[in-house]
Amino acid sequence: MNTVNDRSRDIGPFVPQPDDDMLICRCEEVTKGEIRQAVHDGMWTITEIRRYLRTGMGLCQGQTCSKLVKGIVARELGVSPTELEPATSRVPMRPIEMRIFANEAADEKEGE
Amino acid sequence: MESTRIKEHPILGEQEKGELVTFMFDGKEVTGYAGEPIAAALKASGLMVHRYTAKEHKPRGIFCAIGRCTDCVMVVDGVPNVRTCITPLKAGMDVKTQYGVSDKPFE
Amino acid sequence: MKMNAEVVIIGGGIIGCATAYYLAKMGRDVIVLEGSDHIGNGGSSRNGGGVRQSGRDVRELPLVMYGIKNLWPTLSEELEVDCEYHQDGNLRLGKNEKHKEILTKLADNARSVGLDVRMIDGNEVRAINPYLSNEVTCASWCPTDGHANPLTTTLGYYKMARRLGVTFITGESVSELRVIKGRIRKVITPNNIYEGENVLVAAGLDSREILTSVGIDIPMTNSLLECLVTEAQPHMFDQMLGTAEADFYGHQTKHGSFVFGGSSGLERYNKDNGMVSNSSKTAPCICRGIMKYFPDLANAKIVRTWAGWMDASSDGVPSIGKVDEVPGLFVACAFNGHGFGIAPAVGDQLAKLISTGSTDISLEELRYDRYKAKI
Amino acid sequence: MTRYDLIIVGAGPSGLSAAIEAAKKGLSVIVFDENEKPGGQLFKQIHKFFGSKEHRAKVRGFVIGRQLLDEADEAGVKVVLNATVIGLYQDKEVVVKIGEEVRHYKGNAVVIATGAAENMVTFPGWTLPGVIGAGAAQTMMNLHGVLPGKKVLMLGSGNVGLVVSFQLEQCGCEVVALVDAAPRVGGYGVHAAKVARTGVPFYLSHTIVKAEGEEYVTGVTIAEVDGSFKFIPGTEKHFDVDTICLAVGLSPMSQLLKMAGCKMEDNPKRGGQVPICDEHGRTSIPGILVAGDVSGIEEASSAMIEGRMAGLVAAEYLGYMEKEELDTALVSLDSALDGLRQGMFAPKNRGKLVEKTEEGIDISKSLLKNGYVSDDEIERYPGVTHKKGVHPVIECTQNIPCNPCQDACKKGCISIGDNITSLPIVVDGSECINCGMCVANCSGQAIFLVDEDCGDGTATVTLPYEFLPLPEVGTKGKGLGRDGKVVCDAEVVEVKSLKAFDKTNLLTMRVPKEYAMKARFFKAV
Repeated sequence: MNTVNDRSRDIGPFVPQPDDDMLICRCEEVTKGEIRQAVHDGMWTITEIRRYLRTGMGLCQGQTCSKLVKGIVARELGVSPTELEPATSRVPMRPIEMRIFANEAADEKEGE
Repeated sequence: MESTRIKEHPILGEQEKGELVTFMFDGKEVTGYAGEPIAAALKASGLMVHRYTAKEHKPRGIFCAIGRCTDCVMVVDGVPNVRTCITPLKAGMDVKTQYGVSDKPFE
Repeated sequence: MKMNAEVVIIGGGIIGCATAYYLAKMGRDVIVLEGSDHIGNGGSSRNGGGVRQSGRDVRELPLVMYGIKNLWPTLSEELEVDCEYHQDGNLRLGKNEKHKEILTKLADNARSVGLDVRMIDGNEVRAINPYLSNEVTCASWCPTDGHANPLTTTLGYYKMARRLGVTFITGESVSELRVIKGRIRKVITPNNIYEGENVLVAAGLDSREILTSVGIDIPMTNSLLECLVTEAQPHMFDQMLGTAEADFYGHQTKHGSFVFGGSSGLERYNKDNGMVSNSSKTAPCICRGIMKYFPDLANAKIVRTWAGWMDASSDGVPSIGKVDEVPGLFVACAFNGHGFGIAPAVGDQLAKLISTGSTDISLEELRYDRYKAKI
Repeated sequence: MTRYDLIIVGAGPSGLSAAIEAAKKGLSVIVFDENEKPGGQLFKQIHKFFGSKEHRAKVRGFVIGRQLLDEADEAGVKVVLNATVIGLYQDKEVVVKIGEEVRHYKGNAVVIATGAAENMVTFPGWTLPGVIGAGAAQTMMNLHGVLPGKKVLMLGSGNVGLVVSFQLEQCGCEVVALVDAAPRVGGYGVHAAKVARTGVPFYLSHTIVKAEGEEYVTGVTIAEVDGSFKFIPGTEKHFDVDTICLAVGLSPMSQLLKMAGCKMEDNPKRGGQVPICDEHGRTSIPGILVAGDVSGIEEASSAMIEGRMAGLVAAEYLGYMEKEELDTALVSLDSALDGLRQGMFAPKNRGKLVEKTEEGIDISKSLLKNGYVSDDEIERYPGVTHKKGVHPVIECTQNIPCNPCQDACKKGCISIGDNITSLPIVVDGSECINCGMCVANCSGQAIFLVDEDCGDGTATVTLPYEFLPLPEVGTKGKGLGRDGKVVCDAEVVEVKSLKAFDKTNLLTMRVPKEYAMKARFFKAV
């Protein structure tokens, strides 16, 4: 957390690649090229990429693509993927219907 | 279409199944076992495509089979985005291919 | 790394990014320092996306009306990003006489400064939004209100400002400001000392502590607000929604998901484990609130919840403008949870103020030193 | 608020093991699992486990699952299924979706045992229906009794890819190829060998160019890759398949821990985002513990030990046992875990090329490249000896922590010794009675009983056989070599299916005696 990061550092130009149209985020249908371009637009953290492109913001909440996105962003920035903080984990861990989320059981009740 | 159910398994023997029931898939009558995931019943009847995506209209089907990837979602009893791989089949269910988030094919 | 600029902006939220963008467009040399690791990491990325005039205090209305008239309509083109701006009106919903009173008063105030806000009855409400339940008996209706995507808008300002040469440095948490020879000059972080001819403090709640170092105090406190988002749903409506009682607010996004914020009543007392965590009680409460208004959403699945610290001032109105007693210092904070819709106007006007010393819209009523004792 | 001493998230091998230990010490324990069936991945694992007795070796995964459930039940653990934990909030509050409602629970301690999720890899067409995870294949065939496909290409030669390929064949799928971009087989050699000898070709240093099909997979093209994983033009190969199965590794499913505010790190050696924790599962938040894959990818056997550790640590944390007692218990669990972390596949050897066994014997290059030990390499291993009459031929060529074979032979023909990873040897002067227990008990299916010369120009080879239909005595067919290619004619002369063999049938085939050391699988024609 809180590492000084000068967003003007030169990461080189965006160079198109033959597999830029490869789908990475299956839920939101975001391609590798879009992710790479976003890095060149200044989105240097997984959190910013998510917010900018919706990667990992779909129904599965990044269960499938997060590692793939991390790898692409790291390569584009020329850093190790381990240096990139993954997106924050949030409730709910699985999609939950509004009517069920709203329906809080009384405390005394226990599992069968 | 020949069923892809495993009749007898060399290690697991015969699988215990619920009652054989009928349900609707895109208006056609299909059979499956009550309690098994909807996706298993559909797979056994040869279905591959569960939905078409919102942006690119590409086909999707079972991918993780354990409720994580959400690729197998369909419109079930009018509700979109139902993860068919972990939703138990019930007699008379109305299961439809999902286009984007609806059961209406793209124009 | 660049350490000196004409303007140093503290806070890489939408206010900081927008101001940086408009300053850069005017040819100014700018550094933006963001304390967290991400641009737009406070309220800018955690709000409900309202671009709303109705329901606001009259003191900030001229500014937000200016933005909706002059900036929002072309913002997507300007920022080369889809801000998902919709100007399809705002319904502020009520269910009883008490609500009606609150809403009528707000509408009357708004009309006094020239904003078109009308009271409508339950049937008129359902003519605009047929999904609302019969429990809704009245609403204020402001047809020029709307909503947008706070994430792409904030990051769009960042992207364009960066493209115009603004230096952004994240992970630089400002601990202290220093006045040199009677004028603001130094901006100190645990890692570096930056210098600017002008300094704008737009750091949300943290602004209070930063300003303390030069003897300025803006009475602010925090409150943990929470939001949730559903999976994509078939398109239902385009209005921005709120309620007289603030049970919930939100809209359906272009993506199809519904973004709703709401309250449990425990906001002021919620605690944090460093992750800006949700309380276990709030999201269920928001869901119950929403379902009373939109029974059709009962089966919509929540895919994510989140929380954010709000910077609440004692009178519910932000402090924006020049700090006369410290030449070169400017503030923009205490947006009280509704800073997003007003942000383009704030950025635009602050840039003019910093660059030229004057603004199109008077900021006099939003002065940092307006807070007075009650008697 | 409903409160338990210990809330466990995940009823897999680690979660159940933690629950059992804790409940035995007197803690009130509740386990939540989002699945309909408990046991986590154990219920999809139908092969016999490696290890030693204390690791429940030679017992099939799903049977271990049942055993753990029974033990948990006996110990008074409450296991709640179809219970999705949606959040781990501050103050160890666990919110669970059960049926049509959400319930709030607090734990004096919490064990997170949520396991792992599959990694994925991209290639053109990877989103087509028919491209599935290996876990999905296992779920469909072993839990739901439905074939994932008829003709399958497997990507990934780690243990998951190998084991699932074998399982696919067991339920009647044709595995057309096993492909891996790496230059060497990643999983246990014995797992590879049992797949290779059925005729599945291995393509190492190959990966998928594209999945073909408009609506769903109808084919796949693979090609060879160079040292920097770039395709080599002209090496493309096409297969008609309806299914492409991806087995390219696992990542810890640690989101709940991050949500709770545990300190995390990205540790590639442990498979990704993991909580920073000590060797007994204590995270940075007192009373929040972890066990199993969620804190680092390993195997079910080690997950069970980690679970027991976490259960005991929780017991001590909550005052149900003394520190000294805990320390003593942990010493023996540490050593059990250490036992599993030995050999050439030990975590410390991950990514390293091991060229020689602990005994100093060259590792089979063919095994790493093709999935089988070549005929000229096999003779160098100590389990491969020759003598008159029926005798065991142990084709175990890598140091893995596993020793059921030495207990299986009541006549003492097989020895591994104290070092669990040593290669098994055939004891000089021992007498084989052709009981078949070694063949059935070898989790790697690497032991054969061979009579190299029956006196009539033929030899007999007894091999483990876990497929249907089970050939009857008198069935004529072909003997396949270790490479899965036809080497000779063969006839089934005996089929044994004893209860003690636990579903591993022993099939004895008669082959010309020149093929006694070559024929290792039977295929009816």
